[in-house]
Parts: sequence; structure tokens; C-alpha cells
Amino acid sequence: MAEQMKKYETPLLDELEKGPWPSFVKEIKTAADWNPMANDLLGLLERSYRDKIGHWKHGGIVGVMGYGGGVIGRYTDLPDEFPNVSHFHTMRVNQPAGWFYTSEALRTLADIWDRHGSGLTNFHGSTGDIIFLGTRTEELEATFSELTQAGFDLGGSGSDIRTPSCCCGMARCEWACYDTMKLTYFLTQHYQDEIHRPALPYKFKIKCSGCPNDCVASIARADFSVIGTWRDEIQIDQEMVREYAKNGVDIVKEVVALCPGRCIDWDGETLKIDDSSCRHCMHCINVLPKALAPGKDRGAVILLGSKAPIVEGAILSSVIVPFVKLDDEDSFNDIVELIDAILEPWVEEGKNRERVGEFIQRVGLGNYLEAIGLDPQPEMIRHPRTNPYVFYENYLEEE
Amino acid sequence: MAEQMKKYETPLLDELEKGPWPSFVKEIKTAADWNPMANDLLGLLERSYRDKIGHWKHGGIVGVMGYGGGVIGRYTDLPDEFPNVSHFHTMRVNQPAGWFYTSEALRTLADIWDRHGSGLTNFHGSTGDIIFLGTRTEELEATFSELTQAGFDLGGSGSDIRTPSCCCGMARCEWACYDTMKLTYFLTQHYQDEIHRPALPYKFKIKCSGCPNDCVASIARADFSVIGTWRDEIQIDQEMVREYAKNGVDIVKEVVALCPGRCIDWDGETLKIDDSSCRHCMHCINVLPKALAPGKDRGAVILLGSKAPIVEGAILSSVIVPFVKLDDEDSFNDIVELIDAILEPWVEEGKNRERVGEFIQRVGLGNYLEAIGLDPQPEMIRHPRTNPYVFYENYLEEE
Amino acid sequence: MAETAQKRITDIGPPHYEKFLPPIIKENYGKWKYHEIPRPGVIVHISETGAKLYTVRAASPRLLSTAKIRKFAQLAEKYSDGYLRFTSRHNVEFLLTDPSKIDPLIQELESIGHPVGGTGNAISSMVHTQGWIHCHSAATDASGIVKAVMDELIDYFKTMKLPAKIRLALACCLNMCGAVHCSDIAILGIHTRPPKINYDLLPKVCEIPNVVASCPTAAIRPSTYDGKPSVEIEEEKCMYCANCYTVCPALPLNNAQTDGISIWVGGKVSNARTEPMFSKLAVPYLPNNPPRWPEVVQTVKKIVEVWAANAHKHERVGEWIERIGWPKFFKLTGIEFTKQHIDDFKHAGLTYKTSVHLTY
Amino acid sequence: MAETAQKRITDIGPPHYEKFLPPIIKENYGKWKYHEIPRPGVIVHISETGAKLYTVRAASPRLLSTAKIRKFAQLAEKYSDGYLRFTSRHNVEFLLTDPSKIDPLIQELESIGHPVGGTGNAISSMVHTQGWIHCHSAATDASGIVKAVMDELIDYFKTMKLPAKIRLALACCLNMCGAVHCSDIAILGIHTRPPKINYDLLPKVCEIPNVVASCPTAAIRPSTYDGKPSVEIEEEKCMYCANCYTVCPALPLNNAQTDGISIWVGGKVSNARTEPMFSKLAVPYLPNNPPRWPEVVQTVKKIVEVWAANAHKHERVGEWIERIGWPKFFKLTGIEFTKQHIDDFKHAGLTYKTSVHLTY
Ligand code: SRM
Ligand code: SRM
Ligand code: SRM
Ligand code: SRM
Ligand code: SF4
Ligand code: SF4
Ligand code: SF4
Ligand code: SF4
Ligand code: SF4
Ligand code: SF4
Ligand code: SF4
Ligand code: SF4
Repeated sequence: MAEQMKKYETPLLDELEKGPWPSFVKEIKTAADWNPMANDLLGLLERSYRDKIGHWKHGGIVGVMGYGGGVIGRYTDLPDEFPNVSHFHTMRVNQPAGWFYTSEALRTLADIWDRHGSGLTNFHGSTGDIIFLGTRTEELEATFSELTQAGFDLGGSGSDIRTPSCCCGMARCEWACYDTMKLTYFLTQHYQDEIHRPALPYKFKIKCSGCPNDCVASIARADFSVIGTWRDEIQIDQEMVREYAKNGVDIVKEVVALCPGRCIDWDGETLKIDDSSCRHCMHCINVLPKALAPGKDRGAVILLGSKAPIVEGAILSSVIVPFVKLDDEDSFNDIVELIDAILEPWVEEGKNRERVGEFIQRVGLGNYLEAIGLDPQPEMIRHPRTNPYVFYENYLEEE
Repeated sequence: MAEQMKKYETPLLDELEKGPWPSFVKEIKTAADWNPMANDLLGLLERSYRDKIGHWKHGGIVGVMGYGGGVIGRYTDLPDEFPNVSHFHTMRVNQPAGWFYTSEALRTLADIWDRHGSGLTNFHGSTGDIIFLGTRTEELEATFSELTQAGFDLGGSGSDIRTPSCCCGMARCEWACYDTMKLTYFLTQHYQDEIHRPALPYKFKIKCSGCPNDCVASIARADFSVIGTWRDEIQIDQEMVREYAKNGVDIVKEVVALCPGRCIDWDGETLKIDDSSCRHCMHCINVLPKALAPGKDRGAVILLGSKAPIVEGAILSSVIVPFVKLDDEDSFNDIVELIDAILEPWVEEGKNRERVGEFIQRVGLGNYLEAIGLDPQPEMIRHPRTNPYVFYENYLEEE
Repeated sequence: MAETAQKRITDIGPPHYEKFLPPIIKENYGKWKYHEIPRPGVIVHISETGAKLYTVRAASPRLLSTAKIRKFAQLAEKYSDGYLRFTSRHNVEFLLTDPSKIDPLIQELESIGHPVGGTGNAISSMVHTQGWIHCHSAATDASGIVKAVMDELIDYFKTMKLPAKIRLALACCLNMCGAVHCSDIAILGIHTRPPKINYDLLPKVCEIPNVVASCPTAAIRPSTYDGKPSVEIEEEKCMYCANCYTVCPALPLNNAQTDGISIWVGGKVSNARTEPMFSKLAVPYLPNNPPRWPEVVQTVKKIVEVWAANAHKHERVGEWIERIGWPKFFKLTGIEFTKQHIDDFKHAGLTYKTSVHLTY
Repeated sequence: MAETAQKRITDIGPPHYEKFLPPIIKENYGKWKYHEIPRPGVIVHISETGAKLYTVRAASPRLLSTAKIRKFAQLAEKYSDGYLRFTSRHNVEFLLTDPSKIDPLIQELESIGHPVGGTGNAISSMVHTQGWIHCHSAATDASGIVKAVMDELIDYFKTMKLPAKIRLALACCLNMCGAVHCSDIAILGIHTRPPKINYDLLPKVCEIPNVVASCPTAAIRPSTYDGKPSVEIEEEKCMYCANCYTVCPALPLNNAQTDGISIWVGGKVSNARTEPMFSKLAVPYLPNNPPRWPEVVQTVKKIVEVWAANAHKHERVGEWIERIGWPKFFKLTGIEFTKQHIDDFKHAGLTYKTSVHLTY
């Protein structure tokens, strides 16, 4: 095939081979050397750079048998000039939790994709999947078959549960307050059907971070956000605090003054924390990692509803369970029960393309809590209402 | 008259004659001793206390000749039982700026009201007027005539400019950054017509505070709020600061730590303020009044739009002019020009019963600024937009 | 009386304030240098010129008989050369130049039932409204509750032992004439039932399109009743704001059994330290229980006392709650957290807790 | 191939992660005690057991050829027993147990064009999206801008001299797949013109009620064109969100002349110190200027440098701006403040400045 390939002039893209940051153009060219799809992508992209406009059409519905999600259909609007990207569908492959790989696993994936696609990938997509970037409709089933043989499966797309993702957690972080990878794997396996077969009003994303630093941005990017925390005392090694101080950390300016709970005292000798006022923000621990650590009574906060701005404005996830232990199978099953309860009213009454966060804003958090059987708690709100427009239905009923 | 008056039993109200706080019931009884209106008010109020409900009907339109505002019509729903409050209209009398009086002026007012009304007043109403509480329709014109003879006039009510009010300012406060009473008097005189003859979509209130402490709550209760401030350095008497420290003020905890600009330093000897980061909150000056004072380059911030919650939720006034000098007649005339400009689009396009703050929220601050000819400034906002829904009309026009 | 009509004076505005200023103020206008509060209720302002003005502040019920006004005039003549003023919170202030007259004035004021205080870190008079004294819209009385609350809190008026100023206010309906929406503690009269339609009156006194337009939740639709034009109210949509009643007397919401009171906390107006803040809902409903509203009085007192015991110096109620967090506020005060506390109005989504900044 | 179909495997999910964990991680899972960052791009985690895991983090363009993936696999075998991972910001991390291999690995990574860094108070890789590489919706490219920006800011990736972490992100349209809405600095592709209606295509591929419902500003109304069902767009109401285009391919907004970029600042995700915050509009419009988007690069650089020069230690961009105030941000960066900065969407009123907390 390679000998018949067009050679595109790419003066504009060539500019992006220069400079110290790794060049995506070099990556495309590497693949374009032998892969006609990658080669036509190169030509098409140069054209976009010249025209200052994308050359892709609105995707159609393509996929593998029995699945509704996992593939993004894509066609160029210049198929005559760039026939090898006339189809250029993306496959979303579910990543292993925490994005750990062996060299062998990576090679297996590369081999499959070389056989069936453009030789180009994203490690990873924004949601967390491995992205196989561009192939023809007729290659989808074969790729899928080889993937599953190798133990991989597709991720989500469309109105389904999306591939859950998580930070490396206990695998490589001292602050993980629960086992993020274990929970993520558990949920991914549990929701295989819901991931692969869209049956929701819109997408539903799950992300698990081990502590309030939230290294997978779950509070901003997941409909269901699990963020580790603790509820007992921060563990302090006073010796180590003094050592930090000696080595030049200004404990007052860098730690005490920035504590949002205003609950730290430092007299030059001992660091005292009023844990009952601690907001669990992680800052003091972040600055003094050798001296401080989260408490021992660890678990997670569960938050709901974040999403990008389309179309009512962006939403951050908000607290729905202020604290939950996550240390055994039972507790994982409770999470599944909670998710099922959360989905139910939304699936039943949510509008098409209405995310769960938007749904809650529409029906009201109070009503939603009632529907899913959770008690209102002050932890769920920033502050009580400021407007006097209270519905007194319950007093009405009491009459 | 007095001898014919009914004697009401008031067991419930009598309870409110007890206790150390001055009793409004005693005041009513004092008047009820000789005034039939006050007497029937007492009876009616006891009835309300028994019934747990008010006994007033929706007011009709009553007033004095040529004025549309200044009188609140009121009728009881039990006129047969309480004939002397079958009419019980309130007259709003414009207070002198700063609420200063001589004993003589007070007596004049009392005399007028004894001749024509219930012998009951509010010193003052929430907007700031002297309230003559309750009289009959036929007494209105006579009361008005005596009031104007005595140099007083009515205040506003309905959809007009309301009686402006202000803190005592330079008359009795060291922090006044402009002459609140002078400005208030000036505006009250200038807008006589607009105060007395409703011609606006809804009410429009003006309040002037001499400094950011805002002792007339202008930011919460006035459509047009003028709040004094300064833009140069806070004046510091270091000797006095040390004296406060000596006398037990914990400068670090009480001042430095509470400064929202985080711009104060205290080394036990000298108090340093980084004035370029000062937010002009007044706190340090409030705590150390003998040592600190606002700077010398004084003026005011002008804010727009506050109101109570009916019906879109409460609004606080927001900055429309970040700083203006207010030290001569010219600058007062500029304020009048600004108010006129502010009223214009609202009068033209405001809906009935839409306050100016609601109007701005509906049309958008950006468009409103264009309409009144002010440039957008970052001081007017808490933060720029977080949503990407920008109208690019100006770029459109540039094409 | 035709003569009078000819001489009719209009649009003169109020008298010029200068007429009412004592000489010491005229001489030191804009020259005040600093002030001190030598004792509760007494403020002394010291001028650049060295002049000293002593202000004595006394409580007022705001609703004053003309007799009491004359009494104040008389006191002013006896102690302060005939000069006095009222404050933005409706207290009365006597403006003295002779410090030896302070004590006798205070004694006389106290003896006629007007305690002196309200300065500095105190509870000053409650801003409030008309209530059953004068307003058709009231869901509760105003003056009576104020009296009952202040009787209980009088000690905080007469001393300055609180962590900071604390401003109490009351409004007898959602119109909030007392502008209670930015108070440390606000008492608000509320209806809890939809309007009852007076079908006879309605077509005579109300414009139906106005009525329909007045409802923020679109609960009101035009309809006919008994052949006459009328309206229909979808009761589940109504949140008892009474805006329809304001434009249409045929839609009263007042209800002796179910009207009541809600309590709001944490608002402020000053720019000191923190920016002005709205009050937030603390207690959704307490019954109207005249003449002394014990449930309201006890709730307010409890909040004041919990705040007083826990706040840092200079920390207003709202600032204190911001530091400790709302969950702790509910825990410390023992107030129950309910569905009603959770906002469901226009900007409700912005009040949800979008962080894990929680305390345990 | 019917056989293959019979053996078809589905719903197996991803491989279990344990298969891919190096022995040192399996042994010390959940036992890590603390970490240090001995040099930019190298993190060492120390376990309770005393074990030490060395992570070497290298930049990645995210768009990788299979050849590069094989290269990474080869490097992993050479230096880290075949184990590696990717991060939530798409960097690649090699997991070493032998510290003597760190230097050679770094050398080899740098030699193949993958600089090492991104740890601690650095600029890490930019989260970004597809752009002209793959998406029909893109108002700009993604990878090209990221490359141009990071070439300019590479020094901040390779060192840790900034006051705090700073997260850059890019999304090529308002759908914001890069979830840029909470980034310290976000680059956002934008359309600035209403959709052009393709009247022929529309009735064939779009459901008109869906299209009408998709528009948040109600700019779209059903109509007919040339006898066929169609829609009408009130152009002044359109703010170019492209939601209609997402549901209807016959309404493209892409426009070579007028598409461009807006810049957003001050967002964050972590709970450290302050609660998570949205990014706010800094620059409403910059032109699409491929291949290196100099206006965008210079604006981003300027913001980074002004922040770096002025922020306190540990102060993220948004925290810094909150301290100094937005007026100062605009003054210091020289960015013009315009009408576009002032919110006019759903909660606009809450973004107005309702205090006199101003700096002069
Ligand atoms: C591939 C990916 C971007 C990337 O380069 O990484 C992507 C690509 C697309 N996203 Fe996305 N989204 C991707 C992560 C996201 C994220 C980030 C995240 O998940 O953390 C978001 C923001 C978070 C969120 O979900 O709100 C995101 C918010 C959207 C939206 C707006 C949804 C909303 O409710 O606001 C749309 C529009 C839609 O759904 O119609 C969208 C739609 C799309 C579509 C399918 C375009 C469309 O309208 O049909 C894009 C296909 C591009 C293409 O041709 O390949 N994409 N999308 C990401 C998925 C890869 C993966 O599976 O790992
Ligand atoms: C007398 C007074 C209460 C008092 O006891 O002091 C008062 C009394 C009434 N107010 Fe008020 N308002 C009074 C100050 C206020 C204030 C406070 C202020 O001005 O600082 C507010 C809140 C600030 C504001 O303007 O938003 C206020 C917000 C309202 C509202 C709600 C307006 C809104 O836009 O939200 C209404 C309803 C209306 O206008 O229809 C209202 C309506 C009324 C009416 C006219 C009732 C009505 O619906 O017709 C009341 C007549 C009571 C009566 O029978 O005497 N009153 N009203 C105050 C005027 C006295 C004076 O002139 O000095
Ligand atoms: C007399 C009066 C102005 C007037 O023209 O009537 C006044 C007078 C003074 N105020 Fe005020 N304020 C007056 C109502 C207010 C109000 C409005 C209100 O309460 O409705 C506020 C805003 C309250 C709020 O934020 O909700 C107000 C917020 C302040 C503050 C800021 C307090 C704070 O920390 O938030 C100060 C500074 C201080 O006291 O340290 C202040 C300070 C002062 C000073 C010390 C100013 C001075 O140097 O003379 C005056 C004596 C204060 C005192 O009572 O301790 N004044 N002051 C008002 C007296 C009302 C009363 O009878 O109690
Ligand atoms: C590897 C990774 C998690 C993963 O499973 O992939 C990770 C790993 C670590 N993070 Fe993170 N964070 C990672 C993404 C994030 C994200 C998400 C993002 O950037 O999209 C955030 C939220 C960012 C935000 O707020 O916008 C994040 C906010 C933090 C913070 C809080 C920083 C702050 O002050 O706001 C810390 C604490 C610190 O660094 O002091 C932290 C600390 C750490 C530590 C020190 C945790 C530890 O003890 O191992 C790790 C090394 C940090 C470093 O790079 O200096 N990590 N971290 C992610 C690396 C991304 C990259 O390649 O650069
Ligand atoms: S979120 Fe917390 S536990 Fe997870 S990697 Fe980041 S710092 Fe570690
Ligand atoms: S975790 Fe945050 S809130 Fe808690 S003590 Fe540390 S810095 Fe303070
Ligand atoms: S607002 Fe300022 S100037 Fe006016 S009385 Fe209060 S403290 Fe004094
Ligand atoms: S006025 Fe307020 S912001 Fe300014 S220095 Fe004083 S305390 Fe700080
Ligand atoms: S708050 Fe309501 S009831 Fe009270 S005076 Fe104002 S309008 Fe009347
Ligand atoms: S009380 Fe308010 S919500 Fe209820 S019907 Fe009337 S206007 Fe509508
Ligand atoms: S941000 Fe927009 S253009 Fe970019 S990948 Fe996502 S949907 Fe496509
Ligand atoms: S781009 Fe958005 S605002 Fe414009 S017509 Fe389409 S949906 Fe409506």
C-alpha cells in the first residue's frame, strides 16, 4: 500500500515539528510513512490549517454489533481528495483503572491498531479511554474482536454510562483515603451493560479521586464524583514539622495563614490543629507531606452532577453523601445501590440530553432527595436559601 | 369628644406594657386617652391579637391635591365596630436630612398631628420619613396645608422617587467622606416633582452613607446608593496604634488577620498598610478610631439597584461609578445628570412594577451601561462571566 | 377657605437641616477627629478644634404618641439646648455639650421607660414595620414581637459585651419593608397557604392580565367563574409571596391559623471586613403566638447566645457561620435542617455545596 | 468468519489493573508514607516498608503513533521492568525501582523529544481535545495550539519555580471536552456567527422540534422555506453555542473568517485551600492564526508571567486574582475590559459587584 501513497506538502504543519515540546505532527508523519489513513489525515489537516476550518462532517451512527456506544463515527467533507479518511471513526477502548500498563499490553494494543486502523491513538481521551483514532466502518467489528480476545473492551459514548476513571490512589499515593482503582474496576465491571448500551437521557460519567486534591478532576468532570477524605484527626509528626521549619518552610505564612478552617496554630515548636474546624482541604498536608497525613478513619464524599456548560452553564458536582466508608465489598455494593437510586428518577423523568446535574437543578435538590430517599443535610449546601419563597407543602399535609 | 369614647378591654395588649423595653402599647394608650382614632386603633389591635390576623383592607388611592404620593390609604374591615378607624390613612412627611430636630420643630409637628390625626406617629418610617399614623380622608388637605406652612412637605409613595435619606455624616462622624446631608438635601429639593408625582415604572429610593460602614444600609435598601470612600493612603498615627496595643488591643488578631485586603503588617512598633491592596472596608479604622482615619482624597462609590425580594429575589446595589468626587455644586449636578440618565431607559422600557435593579438584570448590565453612556469597568463586577455565551455583536458590526 | 387654597404651598421639600443643628455641630461640621464610647449609650465625638459632643442614645419603640414627642422635646430643652435627633434604627439621640448633664439625662430617660444603650457591640433597636397596626398585607404583627424580643434581650442593649454588633430586624410580610434581607437575625411574617379567591369582588376590582402577570411561579391562569371573568390558581405552584394580593385585593392570603414566622440569619450591610451579605433561612416556620410570641423570642435568644459564646471578636453572625460552616450552625443551635432550607428558586443551583470543604 | 461471530466476547470490561502493577506497587499498595520531588519530573514515593518507587514523568503530545507506543514500551523494559503508566493529564510515567536508571532514562527521553518535568509547581501538559484532527464541531485546532503554547512555556514544565501549580487546558468548542471550565488558564475555540441554515439538507436529516428545543436562547423558530419545513433563526438572540448544530448537521457554525479563540482564567479543581472554582473570561476574542497562533501564545504567556511575578507562594491563579481583585488583574496584564466580560446569562445578576470592596 505504502508505495502508492500521495506525498502531501505540509509547510504549515512542518512549523509544528519545531520546538522543544513533543510534536503531534511528527507522530502523524511517523504513521503516515506507512499508513494511508494517517497519510490522508496529514494532508487533510494541512488543508484545515490553510483554510482555517475543520474538514469533518457530523458523525453518523456506527458501532459494533450489540453495542450502542464506544465508537464515534466520522467522515471528511473532502472524501474525493482524501479518500482514506472518507471514513475515520474513533474507537474508545476502556483503559485499565489508574492507566497502568505493561510494555506487553501496550504492544498488543499497538499491534491490533496497526492491523485495523490509522496507526494513531490518544493516550488517553479526556474521559479516560484509550482512543484508537480513525478507521473504516468495516474494520470496527474485527478490531473489537481482537480487542476482546486480548482482554480489552470498548468504553462508552452517547447516552450511556461512560468509562469510569480514577487517580492512581493507593497504588502510588500516600493520601488515598480509599482504594480508587478497586472501586473503579468494580463499577466498570458492574455497569458493563449500561456502558455499552445507551439507555439514559444523556451521558453519565463516574470519576474517583483518592483525596480532596482530586487529581482526576472528578468534581468538575463527572456526574458521579467520589472524593476520598477522613473524619478523625490529621496525623502529625511534630519532629518532622520542626524539620520543615528548620529547612526554610515558613509555617505561619505558608500553612497557618492559608488554612481555610483557620484552625492551625504554630508556636515554633508544636503544630496544633483544631480538627473539629478542619475543612479537609489537604493544604497543610500537601505542604508538609513528611509531617502530616490524613486521619485514620477514612472514606469518601460523594458528589453529583458536574458537567461542561452546554447548555445551561457549567455545573460542579455537589455533595450528596457527606461521608461514606469504602472499605469492603458491601460498601461497594452500597455505592451501586446509590447509583441505581440516583439514575431512577432521572431515567424516568429526565428530558432528552438533560444531564443528571441539570435534572436536579430543574426539579430541585430537595425534591430529588425525597425521590431517591436521602435525608436533607446541611452538608449538601453552601448556605440555606436567601429568598423567602418556601413551599410549605409539608405543613399543608399536616393539617 | 373624649367623654364619649368606648373603653376597650385589652388583656392581650396589656401584656406588652410589661417589661423593660419601651412599650408601643403605652404610646397608643396615651393617645387613646383623648383621641378616638387612637382609641379605636387600640380596640382593633386587641382584636387582631385575639384573632391572630390583621384587620385592615387593601388601601385605595387617597392623597392631597396635585400630589400622587405621600399618603397611604387604609380602611379597617370592621368599620361598624371601630368607626374611628374606618379611615386610617398614613401621611409620610419628609424628614430633615440626618433626622436632626429642634424641640420646637418637634412640637410644631406634634401640634399639627394632634389637630388632624390619631396622635400617633412613627419616628421614623423604614424609608426615613416622619410617619403620621392614621387619619381620615377629609383631614389630609388640612394637615398638608399646616405642614407646608410650617416648612414641611410630604414624602414619596407609589411609583415615584422616595424621600432620600442619609447618615449623620459630617455633622457627627469623623469618617464621612463627603457631605451626606448636603447631598441628600440637594437631591430632595431637586426631585420635588418626581417625589410627589409618581411617573416611574415603580419606586426609586436614594440613600447616602458617608463611608463604607453604610449606616443607612444604602447598599441593601436603595435603588441609588451613594457610599463614601477614599482613594489615597489611610492616615496613621503610629503613636496611637502603639497605645491601643498597650491598652490590650491584639493588633494581629483583631486587625491584621481580619483585613480582607491582607495588606496590613504590624511588627509591634509600626503599622504598615499596603494601600494599593486596601479594599476600603473600614475595619482597621473602626477598631482603631483614634489612630487611623480614611485618606484625604475622598469621594464616593455609586451603586445601583438594591431592593427587597418581591418578586425575583432580593438584590444588593452594585457598583456603577467606582469613584466620584463630591465636593462642590458641580459634582452634585453631575449626580443629578447621572440619575436622570439612569432613569431614562428604565422609564422608557421598564415594565410596570419592575425596579431599576430588576430592569438591569433583565436587559443586562452591559447593554444598560451602553444605554446610559458609561464605559464598562472591572470594578462593576465581582468577576467576569464564567459561561461562554458571549454575544459578539460588536465583532459583527466591525465586519 | 378658598383663600387657603390660593396660598397653597407645594414642593418645598423638608426644612433645611442647618436649622436644626446645634451650634457645636455647625462649628465642627466635617472637623470631627475621633470618637469614644465611654459607657453604653454614650458616644463622645472629639473635634480637631478640641470641642466635644456627647451623644446619649435611648431606645424608642418607634411608634410614638405626640405626648412622648413633646416629652422628648422637653428633655432636649432641659439637657441639650433643645437639640436631638433620631437614628437610622429609630433610636432617639440627645446631643449634649455639658458632660455633667449626661447622668441626670440618663436617669430621667430610664425613669420614663427609655433605656439608654445600643452603642458599640450591642443589640440596637430592631428595624421593623407596621404589622397589624396599619398594614393590610401583614402575616404577623411587628411592634408586639419587637417588644417581646427586646424585653428578653434588653441586657445586650444596655451593655457592650457581645463579640460584635448584631442587627435584628422584622418585616411582617415578604415585601420586607424592614429590609430584613441583610440582617444578622431577621424575623419575617409569612403566609403558608395560597390566596383564597373572592370570586365576587375579583372582576370588579382587579385587572386579570395584571394578576396573571404578577405571579412569579406562573401559578395563576385566567378563567371564568359563574360566567364572570376570574382566575384559577394552581395551588402546588404557589409559594405564598402575596404579589398577586398586592395587585388584587380579591386574593387575600391572610389566615389566622396558618400565618406565622420564619427566622433568618447571617446578613450584614456594612463593608467592614466582609462584603455585605443576605440573611439565610434558619427556621422555616414558627406559629403566631400573641401577645408575646414565646417560640420566636426563644429561638432568637438561642441564636444570639450561641453566637455570643462562640464567635471571635468582631465577627458578625454571618462571618461566624462562614467560618464554622452551616452544619455546625445547625448542630450548635439545635435547629433542625429540613427540605425548606434548600433553595429551589431562581439561582438555587448556586447554593449547593460544590466542594469537600466539610467539617466532621 | 461465522465461527468468529459465535465466539464473540462482549462486556468483559478492561483487564484487571493488578495485571499491570509492578511488584513494588503490589507489595506496598496502600502503604505509601510520603513522597519527595528530588528534581523536576522525578517523584519518589517512600513506603512504610522502606521501599522506594521512583517515577519519571515525561511530556506527551497525547496523540501518539503506534510506533511511539512501542518506543515507550521498549523504554519501560529497559528502565522500569516493563511497567509504565499515563497520568490524568496524559503524561507518561515510568515506574523505576533502581535510582541509578533515572538519569539514563531522562537522557533517552529527552533525546527522542520527550522532555521530563511537569511535577510540583510547574506547568504540566495541557488537557485538550480533538480539534481539526477529528471533530466536526471544532472552532479551532487543539493539538497545534497546545504545541505552540507549550513550546513557549517549556521552561515552566522543566522547572518548579512557579508560585504554585498552574493547569492549562484547551477545548476546541463550547462543548468543552477538555473540561476547561475549571482551569487556571483555558483556551477555548469559539464561533462568533449564527449558524448558516442548509435548507436542502435540513428537512432530510433534522427533527425540527428537537432543533427548536435545543436553543437555550429561543432564537430558533419553526418555519417553512421553499414550501418545505424548516427553521428560522433570530440572529440577535444567538450566542453561537452550537447546540443546534449538535442535534442538526444542517446548521453549521464553522466559519473560517470569524471562528477564533477566547481565553479564560482563574479556575481550579482541587480543594486545597479554596473551594473549586470556575474559570472566568479574560479575553473574549483572538483570531485563529495557524500554524502557531502567536496572539494566543503571547496572551497566555503574559498571564503566566504576570501571575508568576505577583502571586504569593501556593497561590493558584484564581486565588491570586481573588486577593488582588479583577480590576488589578486587568491592569497588570494590560488586557482590555469590555462589555463581553460582563455576564448576561442566567445568573448574571450575581456577578455584579455588590460592595465597595474596591482598590484604587
Ligand atoms: C474524544 C473526546 C475529546 C478528546 O479529545 O479527548 C470527546 C469528543 C467529543 N465529545 Fe466530548 N469528548 C471527550 C470528553 C469530554 C469531556 C471531559 C471528560 O469526560 O472528562 C467533556 C466535559 C465533561 C462533561 O461530560 O460535561 C465532554 C463534553 C462534551 C459535550 C458537552 C456535554 C454536556 O453535557 O455539556 C458534548 C456535546 C454532546 O454530548 O452532544 C460532547 C461531544 C463530543 C463529540 C462526540 C462531538 C459531538 O457533538 O458528537 C466529540 C467527538 C470528537 C471526535 O470526533 O472524536 N462532549 N466531552 C473525549 C472523550 C474521550 C474518552 O472517551 O476518553
Ligand atoms: C411604612 C413602611 C414600613 C414602616 O413601618 O416603616 C412601608 C409600608 C408599606 N410598604 Fe414598604 N414600607 C416602608 C419601607 C420599605 C422598605 C425599606 C426602605 O425603604 O428602606 C422596603 C424595602 C426596600 C425596597 O424598597 O425594596 C419596602 C418594600 C416594599 C415592597 C416591596 C418592593 C419591592 O420592589 O420589593 C412593597 C410592595 C409594593 O411596592 O407593592 C411595599 C409596600 C408597602 C405598603 C405600601 C403596602 C402595599 O402593598 O401597598 C405598606 C404600607 C403599610 C401601611 O399601611 O402603612 N414595601 N418598603 C415604610 C415606609 C416609611 C417611610 O416612608 O419612611
Ligand atoms: C447613628 C448611626 C447613623 C445615623 O445617622 O443614624 C450610626 C452611627 C455610628 N456608627 Fe453605624 N450608625 C448607625 C447605623 C448603622 C447601620 C445601619 C443599620 O444598623 O441598619 C450599620 C450597618 C449594619 C450592618 O452591617 O448590618 C452600621 C454599621 C457601622 C459599623 C460597621 C459594623 C461592622 O463591623 O459590621 C461601624 C463601625 C464600628 O462600630 O466599629 C459603625 C460605626 C458608627 C459610629 C461609631 C460612627 C462614628 O464614628 O460616629 C457611630 C456610633 C456607632 C455606635 O452606635 O456604636 N457603624 N451603623 C446609626 C445608629 C443606629 C442605631 O440607632 O443603632
Ligand atoms: C499523577 C497524577 C494522578 C494520576 O493518577 O494521574 C497526580 C499525582 C500527584 N498529585 Fe495531583 N496528580 C495529577 C493530577 C492532578 C489534578 C488534575 C488535573 O490537573 O487535571 C489536580 C487538580 C488540579 C486543579 O486543581 O486544577 C491535582 C491536584 C493536586 C494537588 C493540589 C494542588 C493545589 O494546590 O491546588 C496536589 C498537592 C500538591 O501538589 O501540593 C497534588 C499532589 C499530587 C501528588 C504529590 C500526590 C502524591 O503524593 O503522589 C502526586 C505528584 C504531583 C506532582 O505532579 O507534583 N495534586 N493533581 C496526575 C498528574 C497529572 C500530570 O500529568 O500533571
Ligand atoms: S487525588 Fe489524592 S490520593 Fe489521588 S493521586 Fe491525587 S493526591 Fe493522591
Ligand atoms: S486540611 Fe486544610 S482545613 Fe484542615 S487543617 Fe489542613 S489546611 Fe486547615
Ligand atoms: S456611614 Fe460612615 S460616615 Fe456615616 S455615620 Fe456611619 S460611620 Fe459615619
Ligand atoms: S480598610 Fe479594610 S482592607 Fe483597608 S487596610 Fe483597613 S482592614 Fe484592610
Ligand atoms: S412588610 Fe408587608 S405587611 Fe409589613 S408594612 Fe411592609 S407591606 Fe405591610
Ligand atoms: S401568592 Fe405569589 S405564588 Fe401564590 S399565586 Fe399569588 S403571586 Fe402566585
Ligand atoms: S470540544 Fe467540541 S470540537 Fe473539541 S472535541 Fe469536543 S465536541 Fe469536538
Ligand atoms: S448556536 Fe446556540 S444560540 Fe445560536 S441558534 Fe444555535 S442553539 Fe441557538
